[in-house]
Amino acid sequence: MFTQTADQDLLETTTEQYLAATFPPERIREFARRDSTFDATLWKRGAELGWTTLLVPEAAGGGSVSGNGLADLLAVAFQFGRHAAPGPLIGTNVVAAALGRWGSGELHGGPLAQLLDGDATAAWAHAPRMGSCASAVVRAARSGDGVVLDGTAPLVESGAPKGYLLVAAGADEDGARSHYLVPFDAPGVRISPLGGIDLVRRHQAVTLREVVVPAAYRVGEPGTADVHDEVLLDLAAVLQAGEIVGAMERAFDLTLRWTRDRYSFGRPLGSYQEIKHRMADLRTQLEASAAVAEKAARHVGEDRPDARSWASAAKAYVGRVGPELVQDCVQLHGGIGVTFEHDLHLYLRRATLDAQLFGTPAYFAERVVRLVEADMEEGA
Amino acid sequence: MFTQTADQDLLETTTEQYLAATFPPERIREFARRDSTFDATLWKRGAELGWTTLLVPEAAGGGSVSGNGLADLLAVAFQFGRHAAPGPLIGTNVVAAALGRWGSGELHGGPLAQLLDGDATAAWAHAPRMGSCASAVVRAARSGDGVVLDGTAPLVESGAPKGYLLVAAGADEDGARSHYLVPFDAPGVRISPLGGIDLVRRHQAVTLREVVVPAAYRVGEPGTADVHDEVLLDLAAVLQAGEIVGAMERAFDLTLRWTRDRYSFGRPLGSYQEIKHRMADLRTQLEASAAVAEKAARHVGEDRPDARSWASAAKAYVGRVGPELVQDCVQLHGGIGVTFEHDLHLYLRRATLDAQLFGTPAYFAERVVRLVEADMEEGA
Amino acid sequence: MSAIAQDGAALEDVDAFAARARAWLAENMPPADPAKDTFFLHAATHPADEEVLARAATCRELQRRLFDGGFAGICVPRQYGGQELTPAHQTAFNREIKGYDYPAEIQASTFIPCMAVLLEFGTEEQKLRHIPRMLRGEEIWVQLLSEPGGGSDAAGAVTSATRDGDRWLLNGSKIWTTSGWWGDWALCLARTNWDVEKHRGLTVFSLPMSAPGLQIRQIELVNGSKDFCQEFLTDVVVPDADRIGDVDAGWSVMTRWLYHERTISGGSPYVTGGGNRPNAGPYELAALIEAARRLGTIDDSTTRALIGEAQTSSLVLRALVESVTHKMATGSLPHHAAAMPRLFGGTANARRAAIATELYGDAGVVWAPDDEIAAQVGLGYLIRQAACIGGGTTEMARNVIAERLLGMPREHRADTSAFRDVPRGPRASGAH
Amino acid sequence: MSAIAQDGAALEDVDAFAARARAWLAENMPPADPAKDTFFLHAATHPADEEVLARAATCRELQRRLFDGGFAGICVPRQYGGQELTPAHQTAFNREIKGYDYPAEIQASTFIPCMAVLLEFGTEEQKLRHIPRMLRGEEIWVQLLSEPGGGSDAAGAVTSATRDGDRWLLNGSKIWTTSGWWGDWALCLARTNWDVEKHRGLTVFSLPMSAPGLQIRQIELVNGSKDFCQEFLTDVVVPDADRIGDVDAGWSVMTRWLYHERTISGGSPYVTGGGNRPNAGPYELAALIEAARRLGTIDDSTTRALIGEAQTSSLVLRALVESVTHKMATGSLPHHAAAMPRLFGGTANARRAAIATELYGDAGVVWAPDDEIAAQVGLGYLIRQAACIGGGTTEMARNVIAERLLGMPREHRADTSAFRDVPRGPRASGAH
Repeated sequence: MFTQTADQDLLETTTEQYLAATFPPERIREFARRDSTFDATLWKRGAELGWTTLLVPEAAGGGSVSGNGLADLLAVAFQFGRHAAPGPLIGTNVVAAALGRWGSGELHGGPLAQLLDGDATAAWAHAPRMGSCASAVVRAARSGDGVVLDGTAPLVESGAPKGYLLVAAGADEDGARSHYLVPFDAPGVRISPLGGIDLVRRHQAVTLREVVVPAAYRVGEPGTADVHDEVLLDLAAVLQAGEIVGAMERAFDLTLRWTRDRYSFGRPLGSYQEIKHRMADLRTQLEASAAVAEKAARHVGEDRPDARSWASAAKAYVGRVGPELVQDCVQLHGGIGVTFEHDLHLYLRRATLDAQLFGTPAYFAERVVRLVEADMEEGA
Repeated sequence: MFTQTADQDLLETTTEQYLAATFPPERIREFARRDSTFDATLWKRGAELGWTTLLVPEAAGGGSVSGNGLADLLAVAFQFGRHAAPGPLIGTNVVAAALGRWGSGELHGGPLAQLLDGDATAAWAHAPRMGSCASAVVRAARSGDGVVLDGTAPLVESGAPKGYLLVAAGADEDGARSHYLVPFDAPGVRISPLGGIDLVRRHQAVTLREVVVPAAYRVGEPGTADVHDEVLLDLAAVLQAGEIVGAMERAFDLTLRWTRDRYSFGRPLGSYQEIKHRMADLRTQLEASAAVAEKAARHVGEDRPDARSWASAAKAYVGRVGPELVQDCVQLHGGIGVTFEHDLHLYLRRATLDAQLFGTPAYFAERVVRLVEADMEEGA
Repeated sequence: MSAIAQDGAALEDVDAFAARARAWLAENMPPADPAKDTFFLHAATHPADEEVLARAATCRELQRRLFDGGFAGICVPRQYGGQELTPAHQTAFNREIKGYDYPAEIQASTFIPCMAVLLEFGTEEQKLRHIPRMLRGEEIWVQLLSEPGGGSDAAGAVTSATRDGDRWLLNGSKIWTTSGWWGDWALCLARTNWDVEKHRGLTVFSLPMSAPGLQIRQIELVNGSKDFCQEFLTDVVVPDADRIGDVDAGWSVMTRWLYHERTISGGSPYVTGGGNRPNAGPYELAALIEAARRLGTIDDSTTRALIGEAQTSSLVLRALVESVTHKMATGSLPHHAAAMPRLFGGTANARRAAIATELYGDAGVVWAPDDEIAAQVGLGYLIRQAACIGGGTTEMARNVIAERLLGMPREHRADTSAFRDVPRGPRASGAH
Repeated sequence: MSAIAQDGAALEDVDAFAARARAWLAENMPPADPAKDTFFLHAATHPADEEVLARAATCRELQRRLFDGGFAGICVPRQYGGQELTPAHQTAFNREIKGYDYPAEIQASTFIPCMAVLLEFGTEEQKLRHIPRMLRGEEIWVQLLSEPGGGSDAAGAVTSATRDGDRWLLNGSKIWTTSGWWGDWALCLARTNWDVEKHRGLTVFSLPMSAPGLQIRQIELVNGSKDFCQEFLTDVVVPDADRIGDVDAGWSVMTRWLYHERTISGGSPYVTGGGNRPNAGPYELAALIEAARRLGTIDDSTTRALIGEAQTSSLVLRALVESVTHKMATGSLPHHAAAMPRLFGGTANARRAAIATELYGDAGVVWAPDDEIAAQVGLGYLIRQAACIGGGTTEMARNVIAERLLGMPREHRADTSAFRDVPRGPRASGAH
């Protein structure tokens, strides 16, 4: 769907081949019955394909294939969406990006290297919301050489047994917060699994009780967490949009084939004009979604001044039309489309999950307006 | 469109015949070029048909044909919508209802009698809004036997030269307000005409500068204006819904005929399935709009406990789908549908005006929620 | 108010009947639990098979109580175990039974369409054999109608019935059979002639769901529901005595079958209750408002607009159903007008699921294991199109409105030749 | 970077050309007024006829300046008054001219499609006669293409051309002619053969808009605009020498005509500028935000959602146009893909008008006489479907996407017999 360099095409193709072979739909349904969907070997192989390094500067051990690592990763996310694949792709990459940009040397040598190698995964505790209910609330206090963290992160992604959580914490609720990296196996970290809509991408609630992390596990200068969360949110929004576009593409493709193969009253379903026009609408939405996701990946990946508007528009638009497109595909399939054994719901689940986590489409539409207002202030 | 008694059918038929003869579309377009669209003779004749008495108790000189005057008037409003007819139908009836219910004997004998006879018309200054900008703001102060009014009503309907304004005014802005009836020809009343979307239903801004009205021109007990405005708003909402349904019905009808008569690529437009399905959607919206308007008229007209929810739902729904239905009719007509000489825009203008005045559809959706919340409070 | 029955005996006055029913119900029937919502598609924590069977047993028992009390089959002739009263009596009874538990889940498909079809097309022997058992709760009937390749085209059935002496051999597959796995008997549509236009080669049969060669598979839906079944018929033997209606005249049976099926929304004299409004779960207005309060978004105008939209459209649907029902009854709208509430209801229900998902945000896609209402929002969203598919798609409703109500030109049909030659596409034979 | 012209002379280097253009423009062309929006449909206070004529005169004069400066017809052969340079030169010039006023309003239809069609299909004599005048701003050309009964079906033209010796008599009516009342010449599609399939009986002619028998009527649109015209042709005489292309071969001309018309969104070597983004009036994001502030609703989340939607969809449209243009240029999408941005743009623009109306509330339907922006909101809403109609309806775009891009089955056509026998419906002859 995207205009890419030959190297990006290669990355996408190898990812596609690996996911198609590893996670055919029957496998996804089978995974769904398991308690844990993380497979260390499979993830490690993904890391070898390049899934974890793209947002990390070369100096920190990463590297992109085109100079714009986010644009590279967009193709990987797209394929994750097309296969509704398990694996903490977005969280791990977002946290790796944070560590690569703002992490200490100690973090680069330890956790970041593990993330890049596929030996560990990471989750990001940020969960922006429209309402007055905060998401993660964590307090930080100094204690000798380390920092003591107390609080909860009620909705974070599950991953490898060896994992890290990037969480913002402040001395008091309104004060400037800093990012800390918390190993999930640190004493005082309590995890409880959550239910959810996606069959294979799982989530959990995390409680921190007097969890001590070394001072070097602060990520970025003190008080920068809120600003950095916004930067990371741009990355997450683009990657989610990429996954959703993948889910849309696969659902659309299945449906186009269905309209050819399925006959109704002696005619192919696709010969009915109403069906044709709906497919035309869906195709246009798919193209528009791919276009804005790609544009956002370009602008955010290149740190352009209007990058945040593009990232927000991408999530606002793709997050809104993506699940609706898949629902229309379900409708066009009729009864079979709401059965567990048909594949469509795999893509509906993924598109819906991505649309709602890390800020809803409505949240990003609001963010677009805030950005315009800020521009007007500056202009005035 | 409505299920009616024989008397209601008769009222509707005579109204229909009169409007069709008096206000054919060409006449509406001709009226549009005039400064004033009010014709005293024509309005007087309407009053004789029964347009002005239906919301007024018999004791006050009014009378309904079915026992539910609002349901009777719904049919008249429907025909006004079908003909995009001029004339201050809604304002006059709402103010007559207020005078009939809460007005003094002096008001009954004078202004109300004039309204019922068609010798005068009336406007209602209420204009509820979602935002923080108030509409009419008027201060009232006692002065001897009378009351002095100062302030503005920035958006009220135009009508007969002999006319009245029903406006809420209080001693201070937040205080309990009372309704007053202000003759447009009272000294200190200044009127400036406004532009607008409807060709024949006109509006004006009103400024009151030390306007003195007799104490008997207060309508209702002191401090009842806000409660009464809500009651009147139910009436206005139902009547606007009725007009919009009329505009929808006419636009739909024109379009259904168009899909029969118009050929495209050798086939009638109406043989294309996409067109058929859109017409099916529009027909369903039309039926649903008529149904909820009728139900609201029944419940409000009979003062049932859930009347306000029905009135609000009617305006919220019909106000939202009405103009969109007409726009879809425009689309189905193609270029001809956006020309001044085609009739469609007459109905688009009327539907849009009604949808936005006296509270937008969004305002009424919000009102629906407030009513549910109030029920929950009571239940708790 | 009194009337004379066909046999000349005076019928019980409706008011007296109602009073008698009122007293009997208070004595004999348990109260309804409005929160119980076992059989509805939007339930997230779907009942286990045992729970379904337990409920079925309760239904059988409640039906038996009605029978014993003299309130089963109110409009069914006495010789088949009914009361031989009028629709007015049934309507009165349905009014009285509000607030009581009753065998709601077996009204369809046992009484409509199955019993109704038997009454119209069954032989005397068939009626005497089955209808009393139905009324006593001993036979639950299901519909073997839809087929995997069939979609909206009921007349395109390819399940075949081949004559073999005085019996028939049925082969093929049926799908979307509600209660298929716990029903006792079925009506089944099959093709008996492939050399005529599709409507003219169909025949209706009745058969026990335990018939040899009939294999039943529960279908899991995306929300975990396993109510629907698919059946595979391999040389299933049906005696000719169990045929319903004439050979190749199945479509005239089907016309009534489909008519009776549609009366589930009102108007059938054979249905008890119809009644206790099911709890809409997370979509109840109060539930939406409480959720918004919990999420801290109740003062947000976008959230309020969503809630207002949900409530508005549920009120409009109510008004539309009432108005269209009334207009059809008085003849000011043809019966095809029923497609309008179907279309409106389907899209409104689908939209309602989207509204809840938007309102819940991330709380509607990930939830604590014990947060059943959030799970209902999430799974309800996944299954939402069922509201626009089941019982005839919204697309078919639009066709009906356009062609039958508005008189717009009919779609070009490519299936008017001998059914054998009708194109059925590359995937017509497979399950999907 | 240099190239060799067809006649062997070295072409000016593009960079050098751009530098020369830059200097010349600074010297000779007036700056653009971005607020000026004279010719766009959403303007509420539509220009009076005199204003339109004044602007047309300015366009003629600016075009003449370009011609005199050696910058008109950059890709047009020298013998017809052009510069005979490459599309790269035109592109460079279009880059340089940004920020200047230029004769934007006569690029279409004078240069595309009219001049482009003449270049491809005109006789040498026709080209020598008209193209230099076009380039000097002396001949403004319009398109006599659509017909009152025609809708989306360009090939269904019923305006007839009947041979009469070495001249033709044209009879019929054309509609939706932009600038019809102030243009000088026109291309006109007419039917010359009624006994063949519709595409095979058409011929293209050229004629002066002042021709006897050609009656022009301005059409008033709902927002007061009178840009479009309808023409009535009664025995209009056209010499055979003014025919463009072969008799009955009009559809091959039309294919290119329609192609060139579409290049208005980019890709034509014959268009100058293409350029200064018109002010979107009340739909500018800043204007929407200011309106919400004025109305006291800027903190209301519903209002903010509307504004966010408007901005989001304008960004998405931009991304879509860029992406599809690029994919078509590189061949990864066929040229039919252009129907996608057309569809998205049409619906997005219509929705934008609805958003503004919702945001303004009562202030968007009634306004103070001097409140031009509110009037634009109101009248813009009335005319909003023009965005989904003009330049090919969104319905046609959906057909193209489904049939051409997705390869879905083509619609059944009832117009494949001799055109004389094609059903045209009861109202085909009237204007409407």
